[in-house]
This record gives sequence, C-alpha cells and structure tokens, in this order.
Amino acid sequence: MSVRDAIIMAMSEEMRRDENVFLMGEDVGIFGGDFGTSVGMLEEFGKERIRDTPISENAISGAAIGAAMTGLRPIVDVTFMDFIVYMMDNIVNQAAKTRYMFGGKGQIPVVFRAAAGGGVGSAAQHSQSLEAWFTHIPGLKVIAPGTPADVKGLLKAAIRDNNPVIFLEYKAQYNMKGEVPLDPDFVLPIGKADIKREGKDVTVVTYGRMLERVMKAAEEVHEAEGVEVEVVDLRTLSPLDKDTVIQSVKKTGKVLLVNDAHKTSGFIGEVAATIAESEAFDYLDGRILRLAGEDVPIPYNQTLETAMIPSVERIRKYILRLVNNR
Amino acid sequence: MSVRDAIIMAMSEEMRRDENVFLMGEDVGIFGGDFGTSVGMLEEFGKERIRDTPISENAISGAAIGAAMTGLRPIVDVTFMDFIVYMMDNIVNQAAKTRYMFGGKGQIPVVFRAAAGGGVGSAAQHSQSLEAWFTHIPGLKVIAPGTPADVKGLLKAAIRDNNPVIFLEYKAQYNMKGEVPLDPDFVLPIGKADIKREGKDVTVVTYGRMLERVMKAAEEVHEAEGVEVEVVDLRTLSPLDKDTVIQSVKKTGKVLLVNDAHKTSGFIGEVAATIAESEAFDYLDGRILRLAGEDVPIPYNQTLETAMIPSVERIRKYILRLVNNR
Amino acid sequence: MAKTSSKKVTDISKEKLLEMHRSMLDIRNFDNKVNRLVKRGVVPGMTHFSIGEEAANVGAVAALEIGSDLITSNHRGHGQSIALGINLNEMMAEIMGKATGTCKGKGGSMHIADLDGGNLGANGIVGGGMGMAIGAALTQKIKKTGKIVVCFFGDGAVNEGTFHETLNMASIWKLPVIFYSINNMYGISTPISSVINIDYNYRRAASYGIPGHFIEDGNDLMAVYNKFEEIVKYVREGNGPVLVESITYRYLGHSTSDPGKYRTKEEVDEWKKKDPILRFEQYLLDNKLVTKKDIEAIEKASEDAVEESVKFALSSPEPTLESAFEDIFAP
Amino acid sequence: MAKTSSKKVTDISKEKLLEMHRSMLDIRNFDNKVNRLVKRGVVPGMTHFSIGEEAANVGAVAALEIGSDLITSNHRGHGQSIALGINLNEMMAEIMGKATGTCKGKGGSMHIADLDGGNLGANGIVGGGMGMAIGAALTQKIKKTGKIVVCFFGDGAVNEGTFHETLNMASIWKLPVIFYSINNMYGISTPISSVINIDYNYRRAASYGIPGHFIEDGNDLMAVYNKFEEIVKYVREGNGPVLVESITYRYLGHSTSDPGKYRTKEEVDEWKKKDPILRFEQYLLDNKLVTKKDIEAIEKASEDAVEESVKFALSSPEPTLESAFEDIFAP
Ligand SMILES: Cc1ncc(C[n+]2csc(CCOP(=O)(O)OP(=O)(O)O)c2C)c(N)n1
Ligand SMILES: Cc1ncc(C[n+]2csc(CCOP(=O)(O)OP(=O)(O)O)c2C)c(N)n1
Ligand SMILES: [Mg+2]
Ligand SMILES: [Mg+2]
Repeated sequence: MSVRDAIIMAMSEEMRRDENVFLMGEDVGIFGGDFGTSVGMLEEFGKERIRDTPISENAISGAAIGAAMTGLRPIVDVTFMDFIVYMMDNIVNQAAKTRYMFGGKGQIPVVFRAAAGGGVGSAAQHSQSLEAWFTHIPGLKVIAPGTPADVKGLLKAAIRDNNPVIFLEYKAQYNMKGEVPLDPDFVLPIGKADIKREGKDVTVVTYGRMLERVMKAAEEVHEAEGVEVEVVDLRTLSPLDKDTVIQSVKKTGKVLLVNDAHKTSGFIGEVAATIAESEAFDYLDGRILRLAGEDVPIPYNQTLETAMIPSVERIRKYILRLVNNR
Repeated sequence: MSVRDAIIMAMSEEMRRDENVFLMGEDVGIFGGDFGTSVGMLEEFGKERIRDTPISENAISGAAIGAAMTGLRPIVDVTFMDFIVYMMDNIVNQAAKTRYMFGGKGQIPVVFRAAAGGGVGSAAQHSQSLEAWFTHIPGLKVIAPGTPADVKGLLKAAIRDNNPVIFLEYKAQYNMKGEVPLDPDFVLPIGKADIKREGKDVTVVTYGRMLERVMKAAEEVHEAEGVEVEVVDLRTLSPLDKDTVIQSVKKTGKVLLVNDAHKTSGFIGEVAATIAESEAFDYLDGRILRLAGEDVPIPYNQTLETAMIPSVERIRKYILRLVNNR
Repeated sequence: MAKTSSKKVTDISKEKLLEMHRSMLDIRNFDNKVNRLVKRGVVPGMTHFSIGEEAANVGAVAALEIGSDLITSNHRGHGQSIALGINLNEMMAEIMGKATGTCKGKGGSMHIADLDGGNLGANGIVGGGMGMAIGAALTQKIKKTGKIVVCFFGDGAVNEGTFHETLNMASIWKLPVIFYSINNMYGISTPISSVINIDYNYRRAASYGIPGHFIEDGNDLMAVYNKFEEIVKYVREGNGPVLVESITYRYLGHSTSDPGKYRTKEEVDEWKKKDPILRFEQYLLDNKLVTKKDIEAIEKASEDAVEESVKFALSSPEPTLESAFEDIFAP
Repeated sequence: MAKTSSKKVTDISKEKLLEMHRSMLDIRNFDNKVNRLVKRGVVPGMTHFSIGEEAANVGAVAALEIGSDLITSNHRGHGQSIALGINLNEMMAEIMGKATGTCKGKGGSMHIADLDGGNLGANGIVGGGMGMAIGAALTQKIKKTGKIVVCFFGDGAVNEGTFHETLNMASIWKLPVIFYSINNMYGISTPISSVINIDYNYRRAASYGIPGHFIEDGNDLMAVYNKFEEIVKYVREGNGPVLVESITYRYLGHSTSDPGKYRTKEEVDEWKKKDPILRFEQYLLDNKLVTKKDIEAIEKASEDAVEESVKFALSSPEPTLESAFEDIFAP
C-alpha cells in the first residue's frame, strides 16, 4: 500500500470510529487534496466532514483549534508545509499554550498534516521541512514517520491524541509502497523510536523522508563491507525518545544523524546535543556526524535540488568515514 | 547608557546618515515604542520616517520588504517577538528567499527588531525567544547582542547590511546600563563572536540576555574558587562564528552552553552539534553541557517564571560541575 | 449627563437590571482595585483595564444565555469575564499569580478563562481569539447545540488579517457567531481614525454579506443590551454571523504603564461625563426601580466582594515549582 | 462570438494594438509550448498556465509605463511577465532550469522576475506578493518617482488575511497601487462563489474607502485596457489605491496535474467561445487595422519567437553545482 493510501485509510478508519473527527483544508473535497490524500473521502463522508475551505490558512487553523477546544477532533490538511507560516499564531501561541495558560483546563485535539520536503521540482517556497520550529515549542507533538505502516499507525495515534500534533508527510514519498496492517485497531505509540535495523558497528539516527535512504545505505555498506549499521528511526520528534537513541549510541560508540531539513538548527542538531550531554557521550569513539539538507533555499533545477539533500551515496560515505574513524 | 538609549542612538545616527533608513511599526511615533525604543525620534524625523502603522503585522512586514526591494532601508519594530508569528511568510518565504530565487537579483535590506524573552511577568504569549526558528532559514541573519555597546554597534551594522536581519532585544534588559561609544562610525562586524572574558579552565558559550548572568557567574566562580572561565559571546547567531567557539573549546576542553530560549531545539543545541562534529570534539574532556530555558510555556507567576530561565546560581553550579568533572 | 435609552424597559425584570448594574460595579471596583495593587507592586505583569467600558461589556453579555453560550475575549478581558459571572476570588488570585487562581497562577490577567462558564479565554495576541471563536461556532452548528458564540475584540484588531479570514469563513458557513468590536477609539496610542480609511469598521460587514450593527453610544447600557438582544435572536435562529461595533472609552492608560501623551485630559474628562455606571444608576432611579439606599447597598456589596477577593488572593498559596511543569499536555 | 468593446479605438496607435495582439499570442504560444514540454517531461515542477487569460493580463499591463511602472505577480505569472516584455529565451530557459534562465535556473515558473523590467516577481505563496506591492508603492510615494505598482492576484487570494491588511494599509497611506484580481472563477478546484458570501470581491473596496472596479468581460482586451487606462491615471495622480476585478477563465487545469473533476467540459467549451485572442483578431480585422495576412505574419513571428526560446533553452547549459551555493546573501 502507498503512503497516500495509508493516510486515507487512517483518516477514514478514525472518522468511522468517531463522529467528531473530520478533515478540513483547501481542496480536500472533490479535488481529493493537493496530493490526493483524500481521494474518495468526500463520497463516503460528505461535505460537512470533508470540508473544503477558502484559501485562509489563518482561519483554517484557528477554526480547527476552536472546534477542537469545544469537542470536535479536526484534521487539517495544510498541504505544502511552507504554507504553515500563515498558521503560526494559531499553532504556536494558541494551540500549544492554551491548556497550560488556563492551568490545565481544556484540550485541543487537532492534527496538522503537512507535506514537507522537496523532490518534486517546486523550488524554494514549496520544499521546506520545518519540523524543528515546532519541536522548539512546548505543548506540541511532532511526528515524522518514514514507512507506510508507520504513517498509518502514527496518524491514527495523532488523531486519537488529545493534543495538537504536527504530522509530517513527504511529498516525494506519497507513492512509496510498503506493507500496512489492515487492522483498524493498529495504532502505534507516539514518542517511541523504532530500531529499523539492528547493528553493532554504528548508529544512524534519522526520521521521515531520509529513513528510506538510510536503510538503503545501511544495506549497501553491509553487503559491500560487512558493516552492521543500527538504524534508529525516531518517528516521533517531540517528545523525543532519548532512551532508545542513547542506548544505541552506547552500544555502537559511533553515530551519524541524518535529516532532509536544512542543517543549521535542524532537528538532528537537537539529537546531537542530546547525545553530547548524555551518558552516551562517554561511549563515543568519534565525533557525532550530521548529514542534512544544505543551508540554501531549495533551487528549482532538479539536479541542484537533488544535490541539496543527503543521497544514499553520501550517507554511505559518512557511515564508512565513521566506521573507519576518518 | 542604557540598551534603550543605545538603540535610539543607533537608529537615529543611521537615519541621519542615510535618508533611506526609516522606522515603522505599531506605536513607534508619539508613544515612542512599546518599550520606549523610539522616544524622541518622531520629533526629530517626523511622521514619514517614524511611521506608525495599523495593527497589521503581515502588512507591516510585507511593506517593509517591498520598500527594501525598491531602494528604502526599513527598520521594523516588531515589539514582542511573539507577534512575529504573523510575519512568518514575509520573513521566511519572501525576504529570505527572494534574492536566491531570482538568481542573485535584488536585495532586501530590512531589520526586524524583536523584543525577546520573559522577565516582565507577561506570561506565555509575550515571553518567547524564537531566534532558533530564524537561524534555520538560509537567507536571514540573526543577531542577539548582550551589552549596550554591542547593541549599538550591531544594530548599526544590521541597518547597513543589505540583507534581512532579525535583531533580538531583550525586554528585561532595556534598562541595562553600560559604556557605549558615542562615535557615529562605531559599527561592529556581523558574524564575529566576542570573547568577553578569557580563561583556560572552561568555555561558556552564550548570547543575548544570558550574557550578563554568565559574566556574573564567571566572576563568582573565579572569586570563590579561582576557576578561569572563558566566556564566548556569540552576538551573531547566523552566520555563526564557529571558529571562535571551536578554538576556545580546543583550549579549555570543557564547554557549557547557555541560552534563555526553550532547551529543545534551541539555538545552543546547534552550537553543541557544531562542536560535537568539529575537531574540538577531540579535545573535549567532558560532556557538552546545555543550560537553557525549560521546555514549558512561560508561566505568569513571577517566581515560576524566574525559575524557568537559567539563573546565575545554576550557571555557576554547571560550571563547577564541568570543572570538577561530575 | 447623557441619558440611558429607556426603550423596552418593561421587558426586563428588575432583578436582571440590578444584576447588570452590579456587574458593572464589580468591573469598576475590581479594576480600580487591581490598578492600586499594580501601583503598590502587589500585581506583576501587564494588565489592561475595562474601566469606562462597563456598559459595552455587560450589555452584550447580559443578552446571552449565561453559562451556556460561549465567548472569546482579548487582552482587555476583565469586563467580559466578570460580566459572565466568573468567581472573583479566583480571578483576583490569578492576577496575583496564586495557586488558587482561575489558571493556577500560570495565565494572569491576559489569560483569564472560565471554560465551564462559557468563557473560552482572554488572549494576549490581538485577533488571537477570532479563529477560536469561529471554530467554537462550528462545533455548535455541527452539534446543533443552539448555543452561540460572541467574539470580543477592540477597534485596533480590525486591521489584522485574521479579522478578514474569520469573518469570511463564518459568513460562508453561516456560523452562529457575533463579532463584537468594542471601539474605544485607540489601539494603544493609535487613533482608529488614523488606521482605517472609512468612518466605522462595522461597515466592513458588507464585504462578507452579513449584517453590520452600530451602537453609537456604547456607554448606554440599555442601548447595548437592546441591540444585542435583537442580534442574539437573529444569530441563534441560524441566520449566520453578525458584526457589531460599539463606541466607548477607556479611562485609564492602555496598560499599566502608559504616559498617555496621545490624548488630552479634556478628552478623557469629556468621556467621564458619559459614565456608563452613573447613567445607569440614574436610569434605575428615574424609573423608580431602586432607591438611593438600594444603590448604596449594591455598591457596598460589590466593594465587599472585591475586598473579599483581595483577601482570598493574598492569603492564597503561591503555586509550587513543580506545578510549572504540569498541564502542558492533556492526558 | 462576443464582440470586443470598440470604445476609444481611435485613441490607440495601431502599433500599440498590434503589440498587444502579439503579446497575447506570445502568452498563448509560450504556454502551449511549455505544456507540451511538461507532458514530454522536459520541464519539471509545477507550472501554471495563463492560457485563456491573455486579455486580462495584457490589457492591464499595456496601460502602464512599461519599463518604469512596477508589478508583483503570483504563481500564475507567465502572462504578466510576457506582457511586460520579458526576454522569452531567458524565461523559457528558466522554466527548463537552465543557467541562462531569468533566475539562473533557481526559481522556475513560479519565481520568474525581471527587476529591471519592473517585474518584482511571481510568487509561490498565495497572497505572497501583496505586501511587497504596497512596500514598492511606498517607495514610489516617498521618492516621488511618479511610478505606480500593479499587484496581480487571483480570485482565491482574496480570502487571505494579507489581502485585508495590505489594502487597508495602502488605503490609509494613499499608496499608488492597483490591486488587480484576475477572477478565473476557481482557486484550484474551489469555485469562488462557494468561498465568499457576496457576488464579487471588488465590492470589498468599500471596506477601505477606495474605488472598486469591475471588468465583467475580462476576455475583451479593449475593455480591460480602457478600464485600466482610466484607473492608472487616477492612481498616478496620487488619489491612492484601487481594487479591480476582471472575469476570465483558464482553459487548462490549475497546474500541470489536475483531473478537472470540479468543472464540466461544457463550461470550458463555453468559455472558449469567448476566446480573447480570436475576438481581438476579429476586432482588428473589423476595424481594418490589419489584413488577414498581417495577422498571419504576427502569428508566425510569435511562434518563431517561442520556437527560438525553446532552442535557446535546450542548448543552454545546466547551472553548476557551485551556483546552488551562491546568491543567498547580497554583498
Ligand atoms: C498580534 C499582536 N500585535 C500587537 C500586540 C500589542 N498590542 C496589545 S493590545 C494592542 C492594542 C489593541 O487595540 P484594540 O484592539 O483597540 O484594543 P484595546 O486595547 O483598545 O481594548 C496592541 C497593539 C499584540 N498583543 N498582538
Ligand atoms: C498560502 C498558500 N496557500 C495555498 C497555496 C496553494 N495554492 C496554489 S494556487 C492556489 C489557488 C489560487 O487560486 P487563485 O488565487 O484564484 O489563482 P488561480 O490559480 O486561479 O490563478 C492554491 C490554493 C499556496 N500556494 N499558498
Ligand atoms: Mg481600542
Ligand atoms: Mg482563480
């Protein structure tokens, strides 16, 4: 099943299960979503629950929050994550803080599904991965799965969670295929990393779009040089599963961190800092390496765009550099 | 001279020097700015150049950018940094990327002055330090000085720079006093950290509001225990002066990082990651410690608020912990 | 002194009229008290007072089903909270940052909320409550609760983009929400007349195909109440949103520190002649609904309640340090 | 076939009329070509076509001082760029991501700009150019350049908060800017009639105390041109901003991939009968301004220019990898 279908399945199952759940956003209805992530849902759930909106990101996010405060459970299709800039007040100043400011009263169960990353030739205003911003804000959960099954299990968890969740999807991966449990009770825990591959030589921590490439690189270095890579897939960025990361680094003593977002102040920087201040530091036998998107706006030209994001080849090189202590 | 007066002096000097420079924002005119940072300027420069605006942060930031693209040099008084949420499209998708997207054509010389941090009992929506967001975005410069002199020298540099600059001020420190060069040609370089105190035992890297506390803590541990702290004041966060940080850490082998922003995905995490992936890593003889604002929305109660931000005492404790290798 | 409009006097019970009067007095006394506490340094932080704007607040809230209908408010929310019947002790404790406060001392003046009482909260962001208001209204419409939402904001907020987006969305979805702009003529130091190119903002209702109402004398409690009764009925009947604007004035500065150079003492004094409380008192007396003595008794009761709230707040414990780490996430 | 409005024909030089025709042809041919290249996989990324909307674009731009006045545009910016006289070779190279492109291959279709030619750039964010437009207008006003700015956007953009904020700010500062909404009746799949609660957005001008103009037939080049001439004059004389709306239609899908389920083939065909180019051609012939032969020559010249641009683009080098790291900051 594709990521796209896993998303549709997750939302549809939750909407069948709970009449308070509904989807809103620009062109989610007859158009089926900018990325086809709600194709067919209008037919099943009708206009009230597959709710087309004006192009008004502020009102969309605000209405979602107000609806969530009063008993509904909205899912917002942000479409391109870049457009979330217009939702920042509602997400950061309102949704994240309201319960706290009110001394623990009220709750805001809302999911913002945002299509992150480049890879489709849409240039600098349609290619950003802005997850780090949201991990900086207490009161938000941030999820970035990298397989169709994790997408399904975590999107369902996000919808059932009673807090605002930023849910990253990757526009380059909507067609990515994988096994997906059909069980409507298949829900994954938020806040748990997943060891996608066990290994003793080196730890690679990643999430989201980069998981696929990391897995491929791990496979390649294993086949070519017998290196055993442990791949820690964070899946949830906030709250971060520090334990799993630290345990793995303690085991291997070497760590590479990979994300597609810009390197500077990207989320893997936080992971690096977390390792460097933890007990795992004492087990490190090499620098904590980062491989991330370049610090440039994403260029339109596809050769350049491709070069701005970690490739399987560069991930492989970095793994070998670590293993060979260069 | 106070920070407030240093700001007024910097802006006034630059406005006298270049007729294209002007100030715009809510209540900058007769009110003299929410924090008094333009008191008296209306009288000297008139309404056209000390430009009161409607409460329209999107239009303010957009107009500033458009004016900057076409030959003016606006300074925007954002007032509380928390309100910058309404400016995110203009700053992140427009100002930061336009020159790049246009293949190097055009420039956007605009300064966004934002009052960051808590300390004045204004609760969660008026106390944030959001600098990390902007350091994540290529195309922006981010400056956060911690003394009145640096405020003057760097604000003038920001105004003269041909790129969008996010300039942090700290609402708790507008009254902080210090020597300020009166020379209208006193301009400091953007992108250069400053060693505010030399020492051989331990490096503390900080910026902005926390500098004052770090200096005090350094003084105290020196007097009490003879510990020689090297204080690296970043001053500019983007571009980061990695060299100065790395050299200092190589010298001392121990490093503590301090900022007032929330810890998770705060800017000192990026500094930690930078150290951990650099040659300085090989010189470390202890974990890279971080001391930052807690990961909670800033509470209203002032005792709680105070406890959420690193105190001199906690900074001192962390320094001693590092020095004593605990 | 300007008169209170006496239309419909017979429709309203004496009890209700006295409640409204008491509400206005509570707002006035509460805020005067807080102001003194700020000056004495007992209350920290930024506080925005509703003094002078009592009628504009109470008249609107009184037309609602209190305890059932919903409101969102802004930084200047004391008036609305009190009108909606919040527990004054807890509100005062909140403003002093105490553990017994409405928000356990974590929110303060700008974040007073009373979810059970229908108050979805004050807001420190200008326009910050408008999205929530339409979302809350969407819930009422979908769940067919019959409840309506009043979204309070100032004159300055009308130039925020969120005003436009939320009014438009509410209009196309015919949501049961009243957008209520309390026009006190200034946003901090900025006269509203200098930041819009029309006379009054209520006319912008036309952009959304919804009714726009104007309450020229927002210091006339009965004028506010009567207009709101009519509007509340219209909205509750499912006709969609309405934009209302009332004119009033704040006696004090924008916030606790405000040199006030942007307006003259004469202007302030002129407005004090139109005081909403004195006028309503006169109205009650003129209509023989109360005696001077009754009035004094109500005044006394209100003052006592405020004193009581101060005592409660002062004797309440500070929140514990641990509590700062609680309440971020819902279970 | 609907007629072109013939008002003021005598006021316009034949040369200018032919230029406008050529401009429309260039847009049509250019976009048809790009569409074919997209289908063949030669052009990557998202592209939005102006086919069907040629008159709405060219009529507006032709009323400007080309090379002096300024515009901002949106994602559907090909029409405006070409009308303003951009170098077609460089534009085609940009869309192919080549080093010789308008933006060195870094911007692509959604970021075509021509700062020297007065085009401050297309924009991938709906409403993203509106702030820039008023800022550019502020510069013109402060520097007394006599230039004006036209801010292009779609019907869907009118519900963004930035629309409200920028129109309001422009109105209070009386900035020389024309807000021009090209209403092609849909924002992606969403009919404008379903997302506003009034008939036409131009009426919202009243909220800002500025004139609102309606061009009911935006496929009538002369109607667009005549209206714009009048508006340009008004704005250039310092009377402040204006909101204009024209009705037109896009023949193709929203972007390169669009199943188009939200509208019928009949609707599209109906609009094709009102084709702006065929109508203007007829007008030129009817007024004996050209012969069939002239028309054919212009058509040929336009096609050749587009072919030429493709050749230029195809034979242009890819940008170097290093170039990706350049041009972030101005020196
Ligand atoms: C987004 C945002 N911008 C600016 C401010 C600062 N601010 C607080 S209150 C205020 C004025 C609001 O004026 P108005 O809406 O008329 O309300 P009033 O204070 O007059 O009751 C401003 C500018 C803010 N809190 N939020
Ligand atoms: C802020 C933002 N929201 C959503 C989008 C996605 N989007 C691109 S074009 C478009 C429709 C725009 O409609 P309209 O303004 O009518 O222009 P048209 O495409 O019809 O020319 C949408 C929703 C975007 N690019 N930016
Ligand atoms: Mg006001
Ligand atoms: Mg459209």
